[in-house]
Amino acid sequence: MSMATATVQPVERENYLNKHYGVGSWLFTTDHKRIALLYLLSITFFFFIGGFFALLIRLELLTPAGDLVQADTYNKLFTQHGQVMVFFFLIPSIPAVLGNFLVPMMVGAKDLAFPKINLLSWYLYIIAGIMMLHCMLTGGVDTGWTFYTPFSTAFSNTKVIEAGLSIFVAGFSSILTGLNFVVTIHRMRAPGMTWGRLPLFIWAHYATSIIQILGTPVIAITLVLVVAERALHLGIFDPKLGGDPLLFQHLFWFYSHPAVYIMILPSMGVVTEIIACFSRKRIFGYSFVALSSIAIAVFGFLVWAHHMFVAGISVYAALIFSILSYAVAVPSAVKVFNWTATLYKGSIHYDAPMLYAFGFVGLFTMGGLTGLFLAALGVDMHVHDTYFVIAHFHYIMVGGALMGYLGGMHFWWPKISGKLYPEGWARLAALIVFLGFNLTFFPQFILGYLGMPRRYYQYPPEFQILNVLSTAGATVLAVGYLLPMIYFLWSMRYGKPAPDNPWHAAGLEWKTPSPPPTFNFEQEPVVTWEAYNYDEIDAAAAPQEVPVVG
Amino acid sequence: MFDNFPLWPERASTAAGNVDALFIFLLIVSGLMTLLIFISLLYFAARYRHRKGVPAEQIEGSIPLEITWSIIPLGVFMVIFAWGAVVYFKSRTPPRDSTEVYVVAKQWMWKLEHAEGQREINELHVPVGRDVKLIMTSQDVIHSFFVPAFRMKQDVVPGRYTVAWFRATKAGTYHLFCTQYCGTQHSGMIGSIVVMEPAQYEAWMSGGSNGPLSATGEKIFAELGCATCHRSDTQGRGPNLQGVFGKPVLLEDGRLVTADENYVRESILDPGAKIVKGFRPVMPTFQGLISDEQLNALVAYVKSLSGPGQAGANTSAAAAAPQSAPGKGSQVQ
Amino acid sequence: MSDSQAAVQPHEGLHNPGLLHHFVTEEQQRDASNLGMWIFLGTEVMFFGGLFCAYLIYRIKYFNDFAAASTSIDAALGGTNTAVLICSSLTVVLAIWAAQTARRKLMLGMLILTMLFGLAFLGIKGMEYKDKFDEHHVPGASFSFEHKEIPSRPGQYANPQHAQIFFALYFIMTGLHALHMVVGLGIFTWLLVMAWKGYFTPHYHTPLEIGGLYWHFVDIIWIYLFPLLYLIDRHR
Amino acid sequence: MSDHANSKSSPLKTYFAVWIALLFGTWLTYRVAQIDLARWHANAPIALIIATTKALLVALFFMHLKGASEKLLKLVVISTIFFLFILMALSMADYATRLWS
Repeated sequence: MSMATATVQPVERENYLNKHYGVGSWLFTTDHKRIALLYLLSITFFFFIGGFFALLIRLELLTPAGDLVQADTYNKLFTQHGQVMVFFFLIPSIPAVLGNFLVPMMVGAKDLAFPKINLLSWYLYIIAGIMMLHCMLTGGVDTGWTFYTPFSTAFSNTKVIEAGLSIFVAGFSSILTGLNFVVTIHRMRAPGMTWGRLPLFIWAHYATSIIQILGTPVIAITLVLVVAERALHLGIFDPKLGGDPLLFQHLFWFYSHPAVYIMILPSMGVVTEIIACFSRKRIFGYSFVALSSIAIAVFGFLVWAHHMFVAGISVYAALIFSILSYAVAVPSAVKVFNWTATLYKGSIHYDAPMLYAFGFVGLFTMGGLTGLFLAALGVDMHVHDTYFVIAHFHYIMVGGALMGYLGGMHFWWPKISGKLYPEGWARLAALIVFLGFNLTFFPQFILGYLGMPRRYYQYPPEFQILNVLSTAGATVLAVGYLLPMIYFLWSMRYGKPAPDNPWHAAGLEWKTPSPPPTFNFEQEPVVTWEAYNYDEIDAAAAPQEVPVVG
Repeated sequence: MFDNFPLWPERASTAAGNVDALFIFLLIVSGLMTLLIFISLLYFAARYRHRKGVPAEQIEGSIPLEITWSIIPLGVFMVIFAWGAVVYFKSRTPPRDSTEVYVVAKQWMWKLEHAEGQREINELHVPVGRDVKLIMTSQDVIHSFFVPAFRMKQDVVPGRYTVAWFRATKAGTYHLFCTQYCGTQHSGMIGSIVVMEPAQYEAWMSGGSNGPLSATGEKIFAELGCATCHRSDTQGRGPNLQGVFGKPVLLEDGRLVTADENYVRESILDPGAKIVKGFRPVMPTFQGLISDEQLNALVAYVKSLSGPGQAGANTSAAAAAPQSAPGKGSQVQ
Repeated sequence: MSDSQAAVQPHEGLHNPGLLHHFVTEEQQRDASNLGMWIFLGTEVMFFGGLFCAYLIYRIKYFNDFAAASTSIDAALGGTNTAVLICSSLTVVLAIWAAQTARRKLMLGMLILTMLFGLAFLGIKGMEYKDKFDEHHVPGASFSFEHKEIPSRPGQYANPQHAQIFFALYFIMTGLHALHMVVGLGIFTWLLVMAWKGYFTPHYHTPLEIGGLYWHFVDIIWIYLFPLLYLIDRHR
Repeated sequence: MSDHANSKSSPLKTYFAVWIALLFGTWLTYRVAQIDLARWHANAPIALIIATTKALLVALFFMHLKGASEKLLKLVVISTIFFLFILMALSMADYATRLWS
């Protein structure tokens, strides 16, 4: 895949990219694929803002003293790093980009059920994003992304209201995306596309959408209450006025714990597709993988107060939430086992998407297992709100969700752009991300058990060596994230044109041209095969090697 | 050699060993699990790498396997849960005869007051081998009292008391961190716990006290005129407070609540919330009229009315000889 | 919409102006819209649900203060408003029935009547708010709830702070509900215009049904708000 | 569910009956609230039972949930209520047990 000679432009087929030109054709499009690209641009923008904050945070922590930025600035940096990464990157990342692009194609539809609402959801995201940017540029907010009361409502003197409203609006963007997916998956499936034949990517997005639909409104109303409380001093969350600050935490985590599954479930869907394709196999235990997605979504709603074990909740409530937290670990474990078992007796290729998928399984395993530590009441007392927690959720949300996102971007890039990316560079980038990630975040587990609290701007000197390691890792990680950005852009201009199905993958999306036409399919597809029929595909593709049986 | 590069936190309380034991168990379990996954991943990846002419063998799945790898982890998880719950329960239940320290957190400082009356800021002196109960509240936002060497953490919430306890096992100076983000100087809201040998501790205690907290409380009790209603006989307009602390109280609406620190606190700040059976809601609120420190002293005083073992009177500090103990032995009920 | 409308592909069967390009059949489109609305109502339930949860916790915690605060609201106004909303729900179903049976005049009349009921509701709500405003029961700097007796405890006054929490929840809950009413009126204005233009036929009136679902849902929220906010400890 | 109303005979009777029932329910709520049932803690439960009945009437007849031939819509409603219940029940699990110690 080297020596791209992009001089000869063959006559291109009409596709979603070249059908219309001009800014208007993008800003007023209702084509799910174009909206996916709009999202891709916007979330990449926010990813780099959030990443820039992360780098500043890591640089500040290079030394124990607070010397690079002011304490208030540091507090704003980690607050807005969290808000941007959670609400403006991770939550929309896979659903709004890959999901938007692929869900209609995978179920065999021309578009999502409500194309205008899809566009509206992007505009809401942009409005929220502009509010957030405005908030940052005019002073920022320093409450931590968790907005804990009464600090946020009565003590912080930063732009809490603006940040809260921004996330409120972003929440509705997320709700509308989820709503669109559920209706599409229920109502728009092509003939023959039964529930049992759906790609597991779709099952994962279905589960994600349930959380988006039922969880997001709760944080929306919670933020309304915070904003109202801050503006009018109502007393709902303020102990000075008779309120209970822990009620805020309950309402906040009712959404924000399941929100972690909004980030990780789609990633699991992506990885499932990739593993099946590059080991040329049906997924081991299809129905268990599918149902475990739903189980994660449902159980995910039952565990929120494990963020509050030392917050002053009752001991009995803590027991209930601890045991329920272990319930949600089971379906996650089932997924990991099924992915591993899928490799067994496969025919494994090591293309870049597969490397990301391997990385995902490894990092997610570690992230998930350290979750067991946090759900154990006795250990949580010690590691709660320390760097152990930071490391744990970055293993899930960066090691897991982001790895899956990058894997998916590589896997479907030929379909999205119609071009092939440079494979060698992609494998290198996957390796760099994996190594950089572990170097950044593994030391933080140790830091956490040693007792270094999170959100600390300066720290005792004995924590320095581990912090230096972590910062070093962060710079490596930054290179790893910049590389794909560069070669994806490069490939759009110079990459080789992609064939319709470069991976010989199963799935309806690969039966469309690359890039697909505006309405995806020339004729409404009729599905007569099971999901992941790689045996049939390989048998059909290689008649000279293997005698065709049927 | 590794003075500046520790890999394991110091262990200086009775709870530390319990937490570490569970942590090590978890490390072993998750280490084995990680190894299992990683080795299978790498082995399968190498063994079943793509070779021309060797197609993948299709396997649909296996229900027995799925059940096995759901049930076994669930079993292991339940062991972890139960173990964790036991450790948690132990460190949430202060022993009966603990020495008490009242903690008031504010942006960005820890104010600590021993039941014997010693006041400290950002520093807490405690003896080795004695149970210390922390009764904590915050004046502003939520803070969190974290001593890594004790493996102990509890959020400090405004408007109520939260409680934690520890028993130090090793003399030394240990970090005290605030772990709930609380504003600009969150990372500056640190202090130290100085654990001393009992003899040294007695020496330290003998200096600079304003008398026991309960005595301060008694003074405030008198100044605020509480005693006119809360008399030590049954004729008062308010309930007799002798021996009330730690006992169940029957309320007007039929509920039965335990008279703990939070109950006393609420009864002073919001007297109408829980009316004791047989009394009328006539007490005015003291919200905004007394500081958190005065409130602590009142709580300590009410506690001292329930006899020794509840207040700090059992510590043989020289300065802490109770000046008066009204109504001693006149415990009704 | 510009590019996709230009590309509407003809489908065999009925040519309905309401059928969008990406649906195969009208049934599919109608089912999709219907499901979409129900799911949206699900999000609305959770949206109000957070408030109901906060309400529940504080009502149990500060029951007496809540009772005192609730008693200060005019329950007759709240009851009247409940009746008004129920009547508007009836006119909505009648409008849909009229569309199904091609009774154009009845449909228009019922739509107008629905909106009038909606406006009446908001008017009564406004009177109620004005009372509260005059009595300084609006949370904030000028809030005052001194010396208000607790209904079940003669002689004991409610804690003004706790009453303020009640009024905060009261204003947020009824305010958000009123906001939904305003949005509903907007939707019905649009439906009225469409109906006026003859857009709805016995065969196609999905927007009417979808709008109706929303209206009924707002009614249901009120059905719960009424006893919860207006009728705490009203006896004696 | 696509043809819930079209094929049926006139549903007007149902609509008006439901309307009357809803108005009656409102009146009943108002009246019962004025009766002292505090001894049995019955005022709030009765009010909520009436409200739920009214909500069900609206959902089943006005919103045609009853006529929906597909179970999906019912599933949407039930699962929403389930998660709402989870929110309240598990929050209350904390508040109700905080005083035990």
